[in-house]
Amino acid sequence: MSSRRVLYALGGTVAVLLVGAILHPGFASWSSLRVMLVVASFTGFVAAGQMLVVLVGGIDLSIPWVLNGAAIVLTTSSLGQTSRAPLAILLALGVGALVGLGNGMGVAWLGVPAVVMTLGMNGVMQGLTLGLSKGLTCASCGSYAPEPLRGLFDGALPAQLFLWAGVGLFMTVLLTLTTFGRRVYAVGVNPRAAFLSGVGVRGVTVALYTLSGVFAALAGIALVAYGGQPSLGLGDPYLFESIAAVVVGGVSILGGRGHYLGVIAGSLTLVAVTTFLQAQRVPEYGRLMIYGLVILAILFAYGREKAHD
Amino acid sequence: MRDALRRVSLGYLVLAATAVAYIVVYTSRLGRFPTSFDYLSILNTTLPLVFVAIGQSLVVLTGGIDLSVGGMVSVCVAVTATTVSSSITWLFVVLAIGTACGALNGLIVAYGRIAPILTTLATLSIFTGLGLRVLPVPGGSIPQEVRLVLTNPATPTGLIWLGLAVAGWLVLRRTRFGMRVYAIGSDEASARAVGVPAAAVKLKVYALSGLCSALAAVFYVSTTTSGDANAGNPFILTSIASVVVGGVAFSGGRGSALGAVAGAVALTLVIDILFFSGIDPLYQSLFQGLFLVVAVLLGTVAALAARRRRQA
Amino acid sequence: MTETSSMAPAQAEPGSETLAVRASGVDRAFGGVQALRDASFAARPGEIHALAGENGAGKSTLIKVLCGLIKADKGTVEIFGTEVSRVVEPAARRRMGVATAFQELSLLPDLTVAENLLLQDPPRGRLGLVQRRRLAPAAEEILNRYGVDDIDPRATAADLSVAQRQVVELVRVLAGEPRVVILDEPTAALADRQVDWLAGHMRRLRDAGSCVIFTSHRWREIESLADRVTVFRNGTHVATRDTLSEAEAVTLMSGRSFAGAYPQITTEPTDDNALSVTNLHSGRLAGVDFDLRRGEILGVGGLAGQGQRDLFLSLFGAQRVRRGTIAVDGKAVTIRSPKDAIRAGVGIAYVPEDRKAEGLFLPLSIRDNIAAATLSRRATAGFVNRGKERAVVKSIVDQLNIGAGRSTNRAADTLSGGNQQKVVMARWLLTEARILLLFDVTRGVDAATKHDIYELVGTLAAQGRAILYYSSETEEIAHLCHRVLVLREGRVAAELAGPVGDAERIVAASIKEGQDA
Amino acid sequence: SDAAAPAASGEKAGKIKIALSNSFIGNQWRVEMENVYKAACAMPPYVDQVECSVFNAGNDVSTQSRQISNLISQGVDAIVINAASTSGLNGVVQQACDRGIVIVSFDNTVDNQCGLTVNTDQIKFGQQLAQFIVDELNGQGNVVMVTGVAGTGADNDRNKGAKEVFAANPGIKVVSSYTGMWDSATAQRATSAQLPNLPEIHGVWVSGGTDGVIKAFVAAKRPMPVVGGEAENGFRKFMAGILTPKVNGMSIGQPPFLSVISLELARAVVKGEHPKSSITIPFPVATSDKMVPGETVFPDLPDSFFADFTDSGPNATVILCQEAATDGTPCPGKTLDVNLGTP
Ligand SMILES: Nc1ncnc2c1ncn2[C@@H]1O[C@H](COP(=O)(O)OP(=O)(O)OP(=O)(O)O)[C@@H](O)[C@H]1O
Ligand SMILES: Nc1ncnc2c1ncn2[C@@H]1O[C@H](COP(=O)(O)OP(=O)(O)OP(=O)(O)O)[C@@H](O)[C@H]1O
Ligand SMILES: [Mg+2]
Ligand SMILES: [Mg+2]
Repeated sequence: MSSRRVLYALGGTVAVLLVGAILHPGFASWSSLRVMLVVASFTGFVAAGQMLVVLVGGIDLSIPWVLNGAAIVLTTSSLGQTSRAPLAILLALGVGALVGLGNGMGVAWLGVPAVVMTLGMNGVMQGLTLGLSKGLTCASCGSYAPEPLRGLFDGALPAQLFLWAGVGLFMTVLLTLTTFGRRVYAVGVNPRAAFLSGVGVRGVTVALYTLSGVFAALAGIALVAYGGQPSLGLGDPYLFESIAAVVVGGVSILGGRGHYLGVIAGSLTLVAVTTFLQAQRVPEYGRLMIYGLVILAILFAYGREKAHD
Repeated sequence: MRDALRRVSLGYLVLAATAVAYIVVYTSRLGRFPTSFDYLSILNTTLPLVFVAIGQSLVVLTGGIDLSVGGMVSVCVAVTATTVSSSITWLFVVLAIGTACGALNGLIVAYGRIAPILTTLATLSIFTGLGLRVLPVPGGSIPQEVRLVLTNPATPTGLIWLGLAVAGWLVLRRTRFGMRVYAIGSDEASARAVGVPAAAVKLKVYALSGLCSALAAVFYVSTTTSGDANAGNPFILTSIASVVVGGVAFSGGRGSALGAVAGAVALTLVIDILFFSGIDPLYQSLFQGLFLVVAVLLGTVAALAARRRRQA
Repeated sequence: MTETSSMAPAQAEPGSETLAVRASGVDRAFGGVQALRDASFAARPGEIHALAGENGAGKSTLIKVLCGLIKADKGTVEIFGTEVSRVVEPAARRRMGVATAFQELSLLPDLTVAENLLLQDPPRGRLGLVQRRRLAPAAEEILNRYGVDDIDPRATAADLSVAQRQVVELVRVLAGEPRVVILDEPTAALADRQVDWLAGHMRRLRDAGSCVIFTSHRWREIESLADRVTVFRNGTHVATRDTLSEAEAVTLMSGRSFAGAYPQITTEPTDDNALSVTNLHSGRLAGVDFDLRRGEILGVGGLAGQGQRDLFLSLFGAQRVRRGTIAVDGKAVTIRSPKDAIRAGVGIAYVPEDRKAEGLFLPLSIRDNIAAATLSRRATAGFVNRGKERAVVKSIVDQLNIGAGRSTNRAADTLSGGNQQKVVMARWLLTEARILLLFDVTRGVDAATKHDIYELVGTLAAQGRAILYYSSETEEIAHLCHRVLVLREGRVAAELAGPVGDAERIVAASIKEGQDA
Repeated sequence: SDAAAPAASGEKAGKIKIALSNSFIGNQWRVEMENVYKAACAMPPYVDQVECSVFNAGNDVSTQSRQISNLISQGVDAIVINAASTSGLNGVVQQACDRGIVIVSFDNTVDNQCGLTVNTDQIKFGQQLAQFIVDELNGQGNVVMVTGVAGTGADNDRNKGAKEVFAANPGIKVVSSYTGMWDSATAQRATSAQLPNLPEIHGVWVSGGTDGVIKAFVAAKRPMPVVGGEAENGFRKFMAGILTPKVNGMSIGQPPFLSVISLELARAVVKGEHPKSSITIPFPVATSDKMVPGETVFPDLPDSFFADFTDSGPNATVILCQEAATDGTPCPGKTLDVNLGTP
């Protein structure tokens, strides 16, 4: 069932690339594909976290400023020095984990709806980020991402792509081979039954939101490495994009179904569509409308719910 | 509906709390009570959000969510600002456009069987693009007489419209359609089993949400005197926030549009509270975020307590 | 069989104009699954017509087709001679006088009892607006008219007990005094007293000339109520008879035949306590004490909603315990969650009555469903040992012969009620729990599967497991259990040595001087 | 909290109240703009003439309307506005004007004619950068346009200006045009994705996010084109050769100190020292050949920092120090002299 959706998702990607290649020669060339993959990898990271919470019927709206906060933590704590890089990375991921933990606690223990909890948390993170970095004008705010990180994007086959592959492997193994993965799907399908089967539903939920925070932070780190320095509003594009990637990837928004492989395909599809439309010099309004129509088309292809009768 | 009443009254509670807080900070800051000017401008600036929130609450009551309100408001703002000055009748065209956009959502959700959040995520992009097409650069205008009738800066005509909106809801709530909205939100399959035409009802609900967005757009243009194709975006999250603060359950079936109205006003007052309490602008969103979570937390706690009490 | 089904309507019909309901040649598939194939059915006005069949025989599907909830892929449906096959809208049927109570209750949890009862035609004032303050009184009046006085019309449906919900559902159906009443397993959740209440109304409607159709897995009810019986098997009409013995019926339904309905309890309990409960307070429970010994099947009886569910849930850690102590093998234990209960040291398992809501992960595979409670036992460093898992699941599936040797990769929702229930049982057997809490596990389960379950319970007891057994069918408790606790108002009102044999004794003990409650 | 501290402290009579209403603080330009405003307020002459306050609106028109209404209630003498929408505040601004409050809007200005504006000529911005590219390329070559946030006046005007110039030069071919959302990261991603599909590029015209565009070219190992762009410190670092490769370019910035000039205009108008007339100030322009560290480029500040927080040269509009832009603290022992030019 859900594995079929993965095939659809991949099919969707191929279709978009084919259309692109036909209407715009060279669009699907390796050189072009490579950069699209790199650009898609950022979406892929945040979508990994978004997918995990969606699997249990949740949602994470705090991604933009978790991402941005982590990015700033990375540079300000590393001060651009290679020696401090490991510490800085841990710190950045730690921030993500901490915020995710907060979201999870709020949702699982306090019973605050995910939409509200994460929306509020996004505001909190924005305030803290702006305030503590004095609007990114703090003393250490000028520092760059440490060299090794910036190397992520060099070469014919950028390390970033391997990092993404690593994330893909991690997600797939976690969800399909581990007891944790089994519990995630169980909770996603029927929390009550999962609870009565001895699954620590709250624990699982908290863990998932924490992971979501970590992945948002990871995306932040990657983006700093990419641009050399953080900027304010770095994460804004990734709120709706992460959700779109998840569902275009064939994950059921109702929870309990989906695989990360599909999400990888979804991320690439979205980037390919945008890139193609810009390459065709479609004006912004047209780009927005076609983007929406493409998502709708994909949803109609494999995003529909079971008929009632 | 006891439970619902309790949640709604919670929306009012939040409103009351924020209102008191507003008066306190205002007076302690300016050494006098708010004047009619303050109340009036609060009223007029809140109206658009109030309308969007009503529409949003209807959708949420059926267990759905409407992210496309942002796009629908943008389109309608664009059309209003570019056409109404040429002829008042365009106002009705605008309302029709909004309703049509909403109906499109409804069709896709009810008959296309695509989850509301996904449907409206896609149409949000479409409608936003449409708005940009109509009004590439901020501008346009609205006839003075329209302003004086809708959001008169001198006399509280807004109250009339607010009253009408509330009355509209109270009537709706007392139609069979109103009961059916709750029925669907409570359990769609069962609702169908007992003879509720779920698809048709949902179609209407989303269309109504579109209509509300259109109304919001008209009042937006009326208060700001002209249009902006990006006007709608802020309403996506603020309308959701209003609905939540107003005590409407995301699972659907519980809550009331009146709660959402209260929530919308409360959110506006929070802005003023932050203004007069003079917090560092950099930290502003932090407090707004906290307000949201805390308000809802109180709601869930109260609901739990209520449930406990009833079961014990 | 095809032959009987094609002949059956003929023998059933004295001319279709006098028929209340008539379906012929109906096919209906769910995905790849043929739930109904060339099914026929006919019922007259002024009769109580029972529809019997195993789980998955197609009874509910037929009923859903009859009442216009789902469309038939093929075939015709007539109501009082009017062809309605193309009308798929319960409301339209309702207007023709057809009212249905569904197996999966169709009450709206967030609405009040009153709103549920009056959703379709609420009291209106001038302007046709609903008069909300008149809802409750109107509902109260209806409930009273049907002799229901223990349900507050202002209560939210979600807060009612399963039995109360069933009653409201039935009142909702009866209220219209419909000409055709269709009740899908109406008694599954009812206590015997309420069953009699319902039977009374069914007979009244019949005598008033209505056509009453109902399904049940309790032969006793069919025997005592039905004027005629129609038997379905695997989606097809098998036979329609005026009289039918249980043995015949079971044979018709399953193609198999059985020895006596209840197996003899052969083994005796040991003397050592597996579970000792003292002064337990939780939910409606107000101080319950009892011991449960190894190898013992301890029945829990009483009217529905006397705290039985609270007892099972609290013992399993799924519900907060206010006061009292629980000791396993003489050692006091604290059970805060099902996790704690399942832990090897404690070893308690709970099999719920509502398998769809509390038991199954419907879209997941049979294997995932069965493995769910014991994942970590076959895991190394958090990784599932799939080979071992397959083996273990395979063996238990064979042991309980679930799904007639289908692949364990199939989604659980492609299984019949009976098999689904077995899947849930299998999950809990894998935990090797020494204490089993079986809560109404045979509810809505067909005769064949029921029989298998009785056997299973017997063998489990023989293995020295301690079993706490509740059933909405007092008969079962009377025959299966070594001992029976009768609960009333959250307390143990009586303890009867078993096998009690005669269910009446339990019923008597349940209502003795407690009627005022 | 430093924001309202001045307002809180000196309720001294004689001081005029001027509030800054900023639509949002979500990007660095806005931060600097606020900082220099705060700094100016803490420096003579403003420190003893003006009572300042600063407010942000989360990029939401209704929020900003609320704040302006509240400022009206507070009875401020003037409001300096950077608007969430050029059209969205007309209503409330009219009310302010009706109450005799001086309204000065800058950057994203308010349409309403009753208010004054302090701004640069956005069309000229587009033209000047485009002309620079055309000149450097001797009227021949492929050009890419990286635009800003669609639906805003500034984006529209800048593009308009650029298109005019490019259209007037048949030798110039605009081979691609896409949005960078005025954000370096977005511009970098979009550019990276586009480059493989593009021929050799000789010139890039960037409305915002310039350093991102350049980084994309570097990453793709493409020959570095002539760049006309905004005033991001990162861009300037490339122009100055602090970051490699050295980029030949022209950098024009929407100067953050527009807020300070608006402050001065508001003060002057309230005091009756200046006629009620709007001001258009010249852009601070910087080219690769004359890059002065500490003045037009700041090696130790972020790439996303806007390097034109101060004007330079003899007839500069205003001279500010680095800490004013970074910390919002006054420049040591300096009296601020804002040259409004001759109206
Ligand atoms: N919505 C559905 N989707 C898929 N299969 C279904 C659905 N509803 C029923 N079925 C299948 O169709 C067959 C007939 O089901 P039905 O519920 O009619 O049997 P039944 O006689 O009512 O069984 P029971 O006695 O358990 O109620 C069964 O195999 C059932 O699992
Ligand atoms: N919910 C469902 N979805 C899809 N298919 C179903 C569903 N329920 C039952 N089926 C299929 O419908 C067919 C007939 O239903 P039925 O319940 O008789 O199956 P079954 O395995 O024969 O049950 P039993 O052995 O208890 O009679 C079966 O093949 C079953 O797999
Ligand atoms: Mg059934
Ligand atoms: Mg069968």
